[in-house]
Order: sequence, then C-alpha cells, then structure tokens
Amino acid sequence: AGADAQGIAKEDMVMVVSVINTTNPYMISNIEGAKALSAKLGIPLEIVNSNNSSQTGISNILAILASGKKPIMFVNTVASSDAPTIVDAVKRAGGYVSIWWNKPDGYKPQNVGDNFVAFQKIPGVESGRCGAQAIGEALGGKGNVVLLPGVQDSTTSQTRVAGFRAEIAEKYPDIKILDARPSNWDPQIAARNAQDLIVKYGSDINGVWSADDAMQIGAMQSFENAGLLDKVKFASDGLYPKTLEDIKSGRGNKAIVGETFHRGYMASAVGLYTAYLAATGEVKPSTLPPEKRESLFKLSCVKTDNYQDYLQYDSADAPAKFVDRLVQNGPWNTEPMPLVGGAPEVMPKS
Amino acid sequence: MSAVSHPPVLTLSGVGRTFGKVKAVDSISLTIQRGEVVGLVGENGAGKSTLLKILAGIEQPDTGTMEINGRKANFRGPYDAQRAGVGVVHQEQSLFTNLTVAENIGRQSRKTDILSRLGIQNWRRLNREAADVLGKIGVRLDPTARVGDLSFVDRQMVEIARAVCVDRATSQTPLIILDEPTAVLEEAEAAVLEREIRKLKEFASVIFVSHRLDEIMRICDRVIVMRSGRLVSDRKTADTSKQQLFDAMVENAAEARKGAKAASLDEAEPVLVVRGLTRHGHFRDVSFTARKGQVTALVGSNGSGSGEVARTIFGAERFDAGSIEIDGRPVSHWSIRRAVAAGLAYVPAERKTEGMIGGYSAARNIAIVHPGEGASGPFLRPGRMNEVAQGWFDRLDVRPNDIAKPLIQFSGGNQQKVVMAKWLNAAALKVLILDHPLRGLDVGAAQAVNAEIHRACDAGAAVILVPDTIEEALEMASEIVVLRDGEVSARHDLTQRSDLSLQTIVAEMV
Amino acid sequence: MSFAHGDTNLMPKHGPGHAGAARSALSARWKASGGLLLSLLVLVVAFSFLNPRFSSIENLQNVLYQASVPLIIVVGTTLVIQMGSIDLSVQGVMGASGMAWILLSPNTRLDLDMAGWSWVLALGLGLAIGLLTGLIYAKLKVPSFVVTLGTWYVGLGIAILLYGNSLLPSLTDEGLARWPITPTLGLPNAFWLAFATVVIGTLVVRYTYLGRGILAIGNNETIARSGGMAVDRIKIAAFTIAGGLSGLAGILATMQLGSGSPDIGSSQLFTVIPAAVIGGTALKGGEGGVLQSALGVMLLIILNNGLVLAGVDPNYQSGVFGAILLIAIVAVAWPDRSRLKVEK
Amino acid sequence: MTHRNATSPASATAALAASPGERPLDRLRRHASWHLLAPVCVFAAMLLAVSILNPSYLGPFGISIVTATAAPILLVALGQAMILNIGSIDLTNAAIGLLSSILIALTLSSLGVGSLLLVLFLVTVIGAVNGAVVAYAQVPSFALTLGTLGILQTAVLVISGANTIYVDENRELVTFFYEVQWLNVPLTFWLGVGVALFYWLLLRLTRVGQNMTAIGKNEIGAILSAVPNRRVKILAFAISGFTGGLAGIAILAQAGSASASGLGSALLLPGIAAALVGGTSISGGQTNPINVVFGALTVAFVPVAIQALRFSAEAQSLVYGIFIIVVVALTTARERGLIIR
Ligand SMILES: Nc1ncnc2c1ncn2[C@@H]1O[C@H](COP(=O)(O)OP(=O)(O)OP(=O)(O)O)[C@@H](O)[C@H]1O
Ligand SMILES: Nc1ncnc2c1ncn2[C@@H]1O[C@H](COP(=O)(O)OP(=O)(O)OP(=O)(O)O)[C@@H](O)[C@H]1O
Ligand SMILES: [Mg+2]
Ligand SMILES: [Mg+2]
Repeated sequence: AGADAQGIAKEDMVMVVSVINTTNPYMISNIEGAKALSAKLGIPLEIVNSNNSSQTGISNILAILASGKKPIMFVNTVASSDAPTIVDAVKRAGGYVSIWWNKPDGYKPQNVGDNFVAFQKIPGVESGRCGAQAIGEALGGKGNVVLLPGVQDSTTSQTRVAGFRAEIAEKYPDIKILDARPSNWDPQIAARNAQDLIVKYGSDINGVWSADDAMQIGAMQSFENAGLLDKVKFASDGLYPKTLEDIKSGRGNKAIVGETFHRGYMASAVGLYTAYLAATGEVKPSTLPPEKRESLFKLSCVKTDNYQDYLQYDSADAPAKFVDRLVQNGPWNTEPMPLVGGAPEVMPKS
Repeated sequence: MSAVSHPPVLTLSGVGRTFGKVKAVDSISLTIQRGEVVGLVGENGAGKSTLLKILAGIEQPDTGTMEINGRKANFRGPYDAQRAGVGVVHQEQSLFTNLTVAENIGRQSRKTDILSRLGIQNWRRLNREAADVLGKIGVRLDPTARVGDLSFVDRQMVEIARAVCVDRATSQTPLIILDEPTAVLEEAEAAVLEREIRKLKEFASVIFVSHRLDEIMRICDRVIVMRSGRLVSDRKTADTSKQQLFDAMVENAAEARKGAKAASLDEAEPVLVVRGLTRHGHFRDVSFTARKGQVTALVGSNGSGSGEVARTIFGAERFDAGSIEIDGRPVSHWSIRRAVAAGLAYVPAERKTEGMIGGYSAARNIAIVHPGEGASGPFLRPGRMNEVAQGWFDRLDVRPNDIAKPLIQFSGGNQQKVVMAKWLNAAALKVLILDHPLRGLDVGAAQAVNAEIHRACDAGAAVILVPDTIEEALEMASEIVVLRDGEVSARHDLTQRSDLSLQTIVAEMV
Repeated sequence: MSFAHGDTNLMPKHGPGHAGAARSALSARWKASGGLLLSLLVLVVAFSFLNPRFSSIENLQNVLYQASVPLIIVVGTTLVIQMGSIDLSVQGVMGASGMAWILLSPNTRLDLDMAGWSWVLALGLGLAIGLLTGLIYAKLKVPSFVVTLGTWYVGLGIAILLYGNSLLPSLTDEGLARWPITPTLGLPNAFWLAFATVVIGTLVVRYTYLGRGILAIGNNETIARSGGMAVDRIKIAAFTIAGGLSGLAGILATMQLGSGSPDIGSSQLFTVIPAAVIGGTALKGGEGGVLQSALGVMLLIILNNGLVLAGVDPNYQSGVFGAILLIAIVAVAWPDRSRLKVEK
Repeated sequence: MTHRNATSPASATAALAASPGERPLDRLRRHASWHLLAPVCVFAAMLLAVSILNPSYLGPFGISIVTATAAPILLVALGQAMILNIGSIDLTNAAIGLLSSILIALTLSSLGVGSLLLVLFLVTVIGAVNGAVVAYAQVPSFALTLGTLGILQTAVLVISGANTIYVDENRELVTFFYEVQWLNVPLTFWLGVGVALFYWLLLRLTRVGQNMTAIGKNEIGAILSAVPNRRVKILAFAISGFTGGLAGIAILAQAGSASASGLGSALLLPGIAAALVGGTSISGGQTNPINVVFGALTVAFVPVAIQALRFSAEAQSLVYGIFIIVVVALTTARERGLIIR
C-alpha cells in the first residue's frame, strides 16, 4: 500500500485512538472525540492504552496493525521518540496516522510520505504566555512566582515554560521567578514540591504557574494547607473540570486567575479526521502546504471573566456537535480551534 | 523403670522410605521401651537420619506403621510429632540465628494463657522457662542472647535444651531423638551431654546417633545397627563389643593404611614455616613448621584458635603480624587465590556451607579448583571432566556412584570424599590443610579419608591437621602443636616419643 | 537478592562466659542504625548550613507530613522483606483503596457517602488484595516478586475501573480534607497516624508470634517448616497486613491530595524499598526492623526536601540523590569488609 | 556432619518433598523437565489462543511485531539473568540501555560505526564499575545499583539536553538491525538469540561461567575453592552493562530516535520478569539463557495478547496483572522443595 492508493474503502478501515493512559481527564476526552467521529463516519474504533509506557503503547499499536485492516490513527505519544516507530509501522500496514503533541523535531511528515499525514499540536509557547499574562495582571505586574513544569524532557512542558518565561521577561520586568521544580505531571509530586517551596520562600510567593492542571490541583492543596491559598494567584493549562469548579466557586479568594482551554476530544477528532481524509483520497498529504503537515491549532486563553464562553464545550453532546462541524468545515477550520500556523514552534529566548 | 505398666514408647513395623532408586529406609521394625537409651549406628548413608526424620514427622513413610505410646502415629508434619512428644536434635543445626535463645527453646511449647491465645509473646515467661530448662541441663547461657552471637557449641546446647523441652508439651513419655549431637563437640562438652542423657532416662526414652562407638558403648542400654536402610543388628550393649558393631555396620571395610612417619623431624624437609603469626583477637605469636610428607596437628579446645590459624594460612583471613614462608620464601599480599596457586589446599570444617557447592554436581565440584584434564585454558571439557570425576569416585568408593548427582544429595562421608578429591586433583599439592576432616564421618569413611591423607603425604605433601579428637592427632601426626587461648602452649615431636598420653595434652589445652 | 544462607557470619563469636563479645555483637547490630543516624545528622547539619529555613519548625512539620504516607507503607514493606520476600504491589493497592474510599466518602462524583463504611470497605479492599497476594505466594509458590508485580497491576486495574471515565472525584467534606494537616500537639495528624502505625508495627514484630514467625521464616524457612511453624499462614498474614497498610496509605494520600487518582501511589515503591534496605532490612530476610526502615524513610524524605531547599538544579537532583545514597551505603559497609563476607 | 545454621537444600528437600495432597499444578511443575519446557510451552499456548481468537496475529506481520517488541526486553533480560545467576541484581541495566541509545543517537552521525563500538565499550565499563563497587565495598547490589540508577538518570537527562535526539545521518547503521528481517524476525531479535546462545555456552562450557554459577549457588564455598569472586562479579556486571548497551542499539534501531523518557525507559521490570519467566532463579545459581528468549517473548506478548483479545482499555491493567501471575505460576522453576522467596 502507499501514497498512490485510490482511497481505501470504509469497510476496510479501522479507527484507532492511542492514549497515554485512561485516567487523565484529557486522555478520556481524547477517547470521547474518537468515539464521536467513529459514530459519525461509521467506522469501528479501537482504543490503545499505553499505560504510561512507550513499549506497551507501541506493541499494542503494532498488535492492532497486525489485524489486517487499514488503520486510521490518532496517536498521543508517550514520548517524542515513539513517533518514528509508530509511523513506520503504520506505513508498513498501509494506514494513515496523525501524531499529536510530541515527535522529534527533525522527523517530518513531509520526509516520510503520505502515511504520516500530519503532526499536530496546540502551541505550548502560547499556553505559557497566557498563564504569564494572567498572573502578571493579577499581581499588578509585581511579585514573585514559582513554576511547576511537567516531565523534564517533554517538549510540551518545555515550550510552555519557555513561553511563560519569555512573556514575563518581555512584559513584566518586576515579576521575579523564584524557582522551578519539575513535577512530572503528577499532582502528588507537585504538592510535595509546593510544600518544600512554601518552606523555602514562605509568604514571598505571590503566584504559582503549573504546566498543567493536574499539578495545579496538587499545588493548590498545599497552599491551602499552609493557609496561603487566599494570598496566592494560580495559572495553568487545561481547564480541567475540577479547575472549572474552583473558578466558579471562587476558591481561595479567586485564586485561579488564568487558564488555557483545549479539549482532548477536539484534538483526537481533528487528528483522526485528517487521517481519514488522506485515507479516502480526498486529501493528498504530499500536496498540502507545510503548515498543514506540521500544524499549530488555536489555543484559547481563559480568564475568570470569560470562562462562561467555554462551558458549552463541556456539555454531554459537545463532542458530537464538534464532530458535525468538523466534517462540515474540514480539519483546519473548525472553531474553537482553527489552524493558526505551522510547526515547529519557535522557542522564544527569555 | 520397667515397661510393665506402660505400652512401649515407640513401635515401628515395616517402616520404609524410598528416594527415587535409593531405599533409604527399608522395612524397619523396632520397639523402644520407656526409659531406654537406644544407640543407633551405621555407615554414612545407612539411613539413620531418614529414619529419625520419619519419627520427627519431617518425612512420611511409604510403607509400614508407627505407634507412639501405644497410639497410632500418622504424622502429617513436624508439628504433629511434637505434640505426640517427639523432640529432636537434628544432625544439621536448626536454630534461628536471628532470634533469642529462649525463643528457640520455647518456640514449640505453645501455651494456653490468654496472651498467647491472642498471639502475643510473653517474654518474661518465655525467658524464665528457658532459664529453667537450661539450668536443668546445666548450661549457663543467657536466654535473651541472640543465637547468632553464640559459639557453635553453645548453639548445640540450645538445640538439646529445645529437644528436652518437649516433655512439657505432653503428658506422655517423650521420645528424644539426638542425631549425632556430639559430632561437633569436644570431649569436655560431650561429657556434659552424656550426663544430660542419663538424666533424660528418668522421664524419657532416647534415640542416640553417633559415629563414636566408645560413646555409644558408654551411654546406651541397647544398640541397633543400620546398613543400607535395613536394621541388621539389635543387641543389649552389655552383650556386644565395639568390634561386633563395627563388623555389623561396615559392608566392605576399607583397608586401614598407615603413613610412614619420618624417623626424625629434621629429616623431613620444611615446606611451610609459620613464624609469630598473629591475628588480633584470635591468636598470637603462633609458630610451627609443616614438613614434606608429615602431618602437623594443631590441637586445642573449642575457641583455642586452631581453626583460625588454619584458615589464615590458607589466606581466608588476614593476619596482623608474623610471616608465612613457603619453600623458604615469605609470602606477601596473601590471599586464597595466591595460596592455591602456591599449592595449598584447604578442607574446611563447615563442609556444606564452605567446603562445597551443594547445588552443583559432584563432577563440577571436583572440577572447580583444579580441573586438570577437565579443562583446557578457559574452556571446560565436559567429557573429560566426567572422566576425571569418575576416576575419583572409583578410587574413593563414593556411594552412590553417580557423578552427575548434586553433591548436596550425598551423605556426609561421601561428600567429604568428593571435597578431598577436589583438592587432591591438583597437579602439585604442596600443603594440605584439614580442619576437622572426619567430622560426622563413619568409621569406614574416616578410614578412607585418612588413607587419602597418607597418600597425599606419600606424594610429598605437607599436611596441617586440625583434628576432631586427640587420638586422631596421636595416630596421624608426627608433630603436635597445642594451642590454648590463641597461643601455643606446648609442642610434641612424635617421631621422638611414643609415650605421649592423652591426659598430658588435655592438661596443656586447658 | 535473597538467599539460602541464613547467616553469612560463619565464625563462632564467643563461648560461654564471653560477656564482652556479646556486647560487641549487639553493638554490631546497632552499628547499621548508628551509621544511618549519623548520615541523617550530617545531612541535617549540611542542609541547615545551606539554607537556615531547613531547620525551622515549619519544615519539620512539612517533612513529617510528607513522610507520613511512606512511613505507613514501609511498615508493611519491612514485614514482608524481613520474611525474605518482596512487595511491589504498593502503588496498585494504594490506587484501589484510595479510589474506593473517596468514591464512598462525600465527593464531587458519587453521592454515596457511607461515612465509616467507606473506611471499612476501602481498607477491606487493601486487605483483600494483600490476602490474594499471600495466598498465591504461599499456596501456589509463585515468587513474591512476580505475584506482587501482578497484584500491582490488578490493584491499578481495579482503581481504573472504579475511576471509570468521568470526572476526577474530589473531597467535598472540609473536615476530612483538612484532617491530615490539622496539627495535634504541634505535629500534623497524618504524622501521628504514621507514628502510631510504626509503633504498632514495632510492637507486632517484637511481641507477637506473627512478628517472631516472620523473622524466623526470613532467617530460615526450611527450619521454620520442619519446626512445625505455620509458615503459609504467617506468609499470608504478612502480605495481608502489608496490603492493609498500603490501603491505609492510599486513603491518607487521597485525603492529603483532596482528590482521588488511580496513580495516587506512584513513586512510593521507590521510596519505601530503598528506605527499608538503607535501614538495614537486608533483602535476604531475617534482619532489620520497622524502626530502622522508618529512619530510612526519614533519610530519603529529608534528602529530597533538603535538595529542594538547597536549590539543587532539578536536572541534577536524581544524580545528587543517587550519589549521596551510594556514598552512604559504601561508607557504612566499608569498615566491615572481609574476605569471606557475602553480600548479595 | 553438622554445620552452623544449616539451610541445606537436602533438608529442605526432606522437609518439603512429596506432600500427600499435592496439587496438579505442583505435580506438573515438579515434573523433571518442566522447567526447561515450560517457557516454550506457555508461549506457544498463548500464541495458539490468540491465533484462534484473532487469526491475523499468527501471520508474518504478527511475528515480526512480537519479536521486535521482545528484542530490547530480551537483551535487558539476558544481562539481568547473568546477574541474577551470581545472586545479585542490577537495577541499572535498563537505564544503561537508555543511556547507550542516547549516546549512539548523539554520536552516530559523526562517528559512524565507531560510535557503536565506543558506546558499547563505555557502557561495559559502567557495568564493570558497578561490579567493582559491589565486589570491593561488599555492599548489597540492590542498594548500590539503586544509587547508580539515580546518577544514570541524571546523566541521561543532561546528555540528551532533555530533548529527543533524532538520528539523521548514518541512520541506516542502526535501523538496519530493525528493518532487515530473516524469517519475518528483525535482526534485533536475532541479535538477542545470538547473545543468548553465547551466554549459554559461556555458562556451560567455560571455567568463568562455571564460577559464576558457583558463586550464585554458594558464594563462600566458591571463595574457599579459590574462585576469583571479585573478578567474576565485575565480569558479570560488565556483561550486564554490555548487554544493556546492545538493548540500547535495539531500542534505537526500532525508534530511530532516543529520549530520556522514551522507548526503553520502562524496561527494568519487564526485563526481570522475562528472566524469571525464563526459569532464572531470583535467588541465584540457576539460569538458562536460551529459555530467557522465551521468557522475553512471553512478557512482550502479554500486552499484545490482551489487546488482541479485545479487552477494554480500562480493563487492561487488571488483565495484565492476572496474566503475569498465571504465566509465571506456570513457568517458574521449582526444583523439589525449593524455597520460594
Ligand atoms: N531427600 C533425599 N533425596 C534423595 N536421596 C536422599 C534424600 N535424603 C536421603 N537420601 C539418601 O538416603 C540415604 C540415607 O541417608 P541418611 O541421611 O538417612 O543417612 P545417615 O545414615 O543419616 O548418614 P550420615 O551418617 O552421613 O548422617 C543416602 O543414600 C542418601 O543419599
Ligand atoms: N568473627 C569472629 N568474631 C569474634 N571472635 C571470633 C570470630 N571468629 C572467631 N572468633 C574467636 O576466635 C577464636 C578462635 O576460634 P576458632 O574457630 O579458630 O577455634 P577452634 O579451636 O578452631 O574451634 P573448633 O574446634 O570449633 O573449630 C575463638 O575465641 C573465637 O571466639
Ligand atoms: Mg545422618
Ligand atoms: Mg578446635
């Protein structure tokens, strides 16, 4: 099989969504999106659970490839270095894959061929900048913040941190970054690091930025335990349901001042639909412009005053509605996450 | 003390146990009365331990029935045996080295007060009772001491105390089984044990296993002899003699072989000279010379340091002062590897843990130090290796004649033969160091091992012997070095005097 | 890792009446803990020097609060290791119990507040997984390393199934959520819970047949069996206790975090096993003790906390951690080297 | 004869042999040759079950997938088996694999084949250093390698600059191992098979191999038989490091890129499990590298089988746990009366 295929018949297709685990809300949402699209297009769906291990993820994907059907695939990679292996296997199986979030920078769909339809992500730098603005404004441009990045060698975390640092350096010269303790995307480790930071800096800390909401949840608990939740401002990425609740309830004197919005179901639906279009031959990847092969999608910044605008995307039928619009408008033009540019992201100097 | 009003303590009829092809115990029938002390003797591998393990509930018999105190005994495990009143001192020490003396003694006697019903250990009572038992057998030991910190002999005493303890667990006449308890004891300690066994007679029956026939003759009322799993003789001690027992035990007695002692020590060339050897806290200023073709015995009571000296010469321990010279050259950076390269060999007292690789076949055990033909350069030649092993098996009459069997499955005497073979396979053996080489060996096996020692002497090796008994030293050695508290207290040149008495040496030891 | 030789010290140490030798043997056994206390002291002094806040009361509370979960787990871990086995299932059991507990307590997900029963059921789940582990280990004779690797995933699987695929449950009851951090006599409740567990664990080892049986099995299982000890029952009991304690730790961790997560116990295993080993609970079994393991936990937590307070670059944190660990282990073992010493 | 605190296998045997109410599983496991056949049988049974329920898996593609996944596990497991055989454990060999994949990825473009040789040499030295500390400082290998593991993790992170290193130039030097297949099995796996065969010969037919097993069975006995125990331990750990390095090559061959948290970062436990399923005793003195091949295949196949049997994503952990227990219950080596830790 390969790029010159006239298009694969629907009956021969199997849709595959590969997630890092099934316990993170974002991953669960990935699966929701895939289910919605699967229902919409009438293609059976297989779910791959990597269980936080590259090895498990890859072998499970390979196992599905062995079943003989032509896979239409969305992969949320455990680590960047998984991408080449997976793409390679999909290529051999004659399927089409979109990779989300992580891949090695030098590894490009354009060089691999049509089976690697696209690499897609939501810009991390933007996310970091959003958080920095929220905290900067909430602190009136002055104060001290601590950072809780995710896994150290994750590009996603690195770009978010770079964005945050750059925005602070450029716009808020009076805000000082006291410390940064990578917390592995893990709420407990974040809670522990936050406690240690509280001991180290005490009430000098005015703001806390986390690379995702899981860690923010842990951090907020520590600050609450220390009786400091009222005095500190938080910003992070993801707008998890728990975060949304905290914003609504104004927990800790409106502690959460900024969030970014993106939903897993949107990512998986966009990724799968792109791959589907390539599989049916409606889109020929090799003819696409670079920004559609390595794509950045729009990220929304959420503040306490506009969070209501986003509640609609969490209703029970939101994935189905999104998929409807997606099929209508195509993968690059669906609100709230249209294509905004081409990857790779440029890391700002801070 | 007659059995009139009591049923026999033990009645066996047709009891048997087979391991694979080996009939370890072959249809044994036997009766033991209340208050009797029965000696059990037999060659290594005759099946004594297996029979006793059946009595202790550790092995289940394939055939036959057992009755204890008139009641049918069908032990599913050791716990059943204990409840029926069988107390055992196993041939292998079986204590928990990380627990205290009291715990090891009182472990089995689960009492019924409230605390213990709740699974709570009553330390005070445990210690008190252990102290009682220890007092009863005349041993001064702290019940709260950790067994791992005790000397080997003290541990043996703890074993005995534990076996004696069964009488508390039952109203029946207890049966106390002692499987070679004296093999590792020095004379004085063995005497304590003898006294204790006499006391046991008052309330218990005893089965006593030993390879020391004198001891058997002294202690026991009756002696039974096992050979190849069968009971071949059962007589009152009064009606038998050592020679008769010996004849009953041994199938084909190895020819006793004597080495030639030199006419005078000066005549024999010195091979290894020890000068002022000192290891702080263990021994001080030990000097002696091991000579070509001669046996030098290091004797001393437990803890005198004789074993330590032997180990140190072999490079297994460091020494702090003094020198070891081999062929006139002092050694430096001494280690086991260097010692072996210089032609030394060492048979440790702890055969199973130190002398051999139990899980390995006999053939591989022989090939491990000096593979000889069994290897060329770094490579093994399994075929040749087996030939070499087979050669030794035939020469030493190792039984069973199966070089591929894991060594641990052989009986002690046969294991010791293989351990000897391992060292004797050296191309040029210069010094053979033997620490208690006859420990636990039957008369026949002991003769075979002694014959090999003499052969090594004939081949020009110097032998350093740490013997089990002084008699052994008197018989084998041309020089005896007596150690006391880590220091040389006397030395005797046996080439010059033959009238040296046992008592003299004992006096120098203590 | 674990071996047939019950006692590697093959020399007889002293005869009757050598009282001095007895004392020196005793002190040898305490030397390991002494070395540990010394290392702890060195760390505390060094870290206080690097950052004075390190030795503040606030940090003491912080460290004790952080240590409480691993302290609870390490009691079970120690029992199991003393028996010569190993328990890897910690994370799974914590996840299952923690998740069960929060779903049955007042939370944002399920309106199923069962008050006291949530504790009973959640702890029961931990005990049940431990019991299962013990049964498979003792009766089917599967190496504990593998059984517990299996029950790790079984526990995790239960947690994931309980979690389903909806909202992250968080505690709604303020009282429960604040209980662990609320101080009693100046120290957080979470620590007191851990403290009680450690004390009870120590007492169990010292004063019960179970505890002594665990030590006996760890020393020499063959003898334990031939001595008529109920080896299987003790093994099962030890794993059940370990399961229950992991369950308790899962509940406490969930309470501390304020929300449930199947991964609540991630990375705990790599605190508690090293802690027990550093504390001198040799993996071959029969040695060490709950208190020493607890010291080991304190060492690791303080090391981690100190590195953050001292501002060590996060990139180098695990390296510095490993190096300090390595130096400590070698330094403690160095004086005891001898030709015939065996360490697995 | 007597010895201090005897744990003699003989008395263990005596104590535990032939209990009357023996379960069928025990009987099966006690069958003389079972521990040799079990790993093969269990793997074959799993393969059969899956191919009946989902036939496409037995095809050439399925075989290449399983063997490709098994290759790095196999290499790590072989190193671990050699260490378990001497009675120690090496917690670093998977991390060494990761380190070597990163180092090779970094240097392949400039050094070519030299990079492979250089890195293999380096990781062998790292392994040897582990062994030297274990041997000379006489510390428990578990604790020591835990410390080295921390250091290696930092090394991996710092050397990779916390980035994914994608191999551009000279890529074919490593990917060749993955892409070239013989009988639908990639070279990475054949490499593992070759190494297994080599280690098998080493253990069975050389003095040093015999010494390794002797140390695992009874270290004091071995020392007193003049076995150069320190040298042997250093060698065993060096072998483990070297094999870890080969695993690094296998990882890189498959992934074409390397990173600190990528493929190979979670190989430690599967490696140990594969060694155990392959009949290696966790208490030392017993291993058969050839059987470890089947151990690795089994361990690699379990998740694939679970996926193939279409368990829901949420149930996979649970099923995985049960699978592991069942598979090992069937395959663990159990000589009569062996004490199970
Ligand atoms: N578990 C076993 N498996 C196989 N063979 C065994 C086992 N136990 C004992 N044997 C064999 O049974 C025979 C009798 O052994 P046993 O230990 O009873 O002899 P023994 O008379 O006590 O010898 P010793 O005087 O050396 O203690 C020996 O040939 C021995 O090899
Ligand atoms: N590891 C040790 N720690 C402390 N003291 C020791 C140690 N090893 C030996 N000793 C002491 O060294 C002395 C010599 O012991 P050694 O075993 O050499 O005596 P022995 O006469 O050979 O005894 P046996 O006849 O039982 O072999 C004893 O006093 C003993 O207590
Ligand atoms: Mg015997
Ligand atoms: Mg002596």
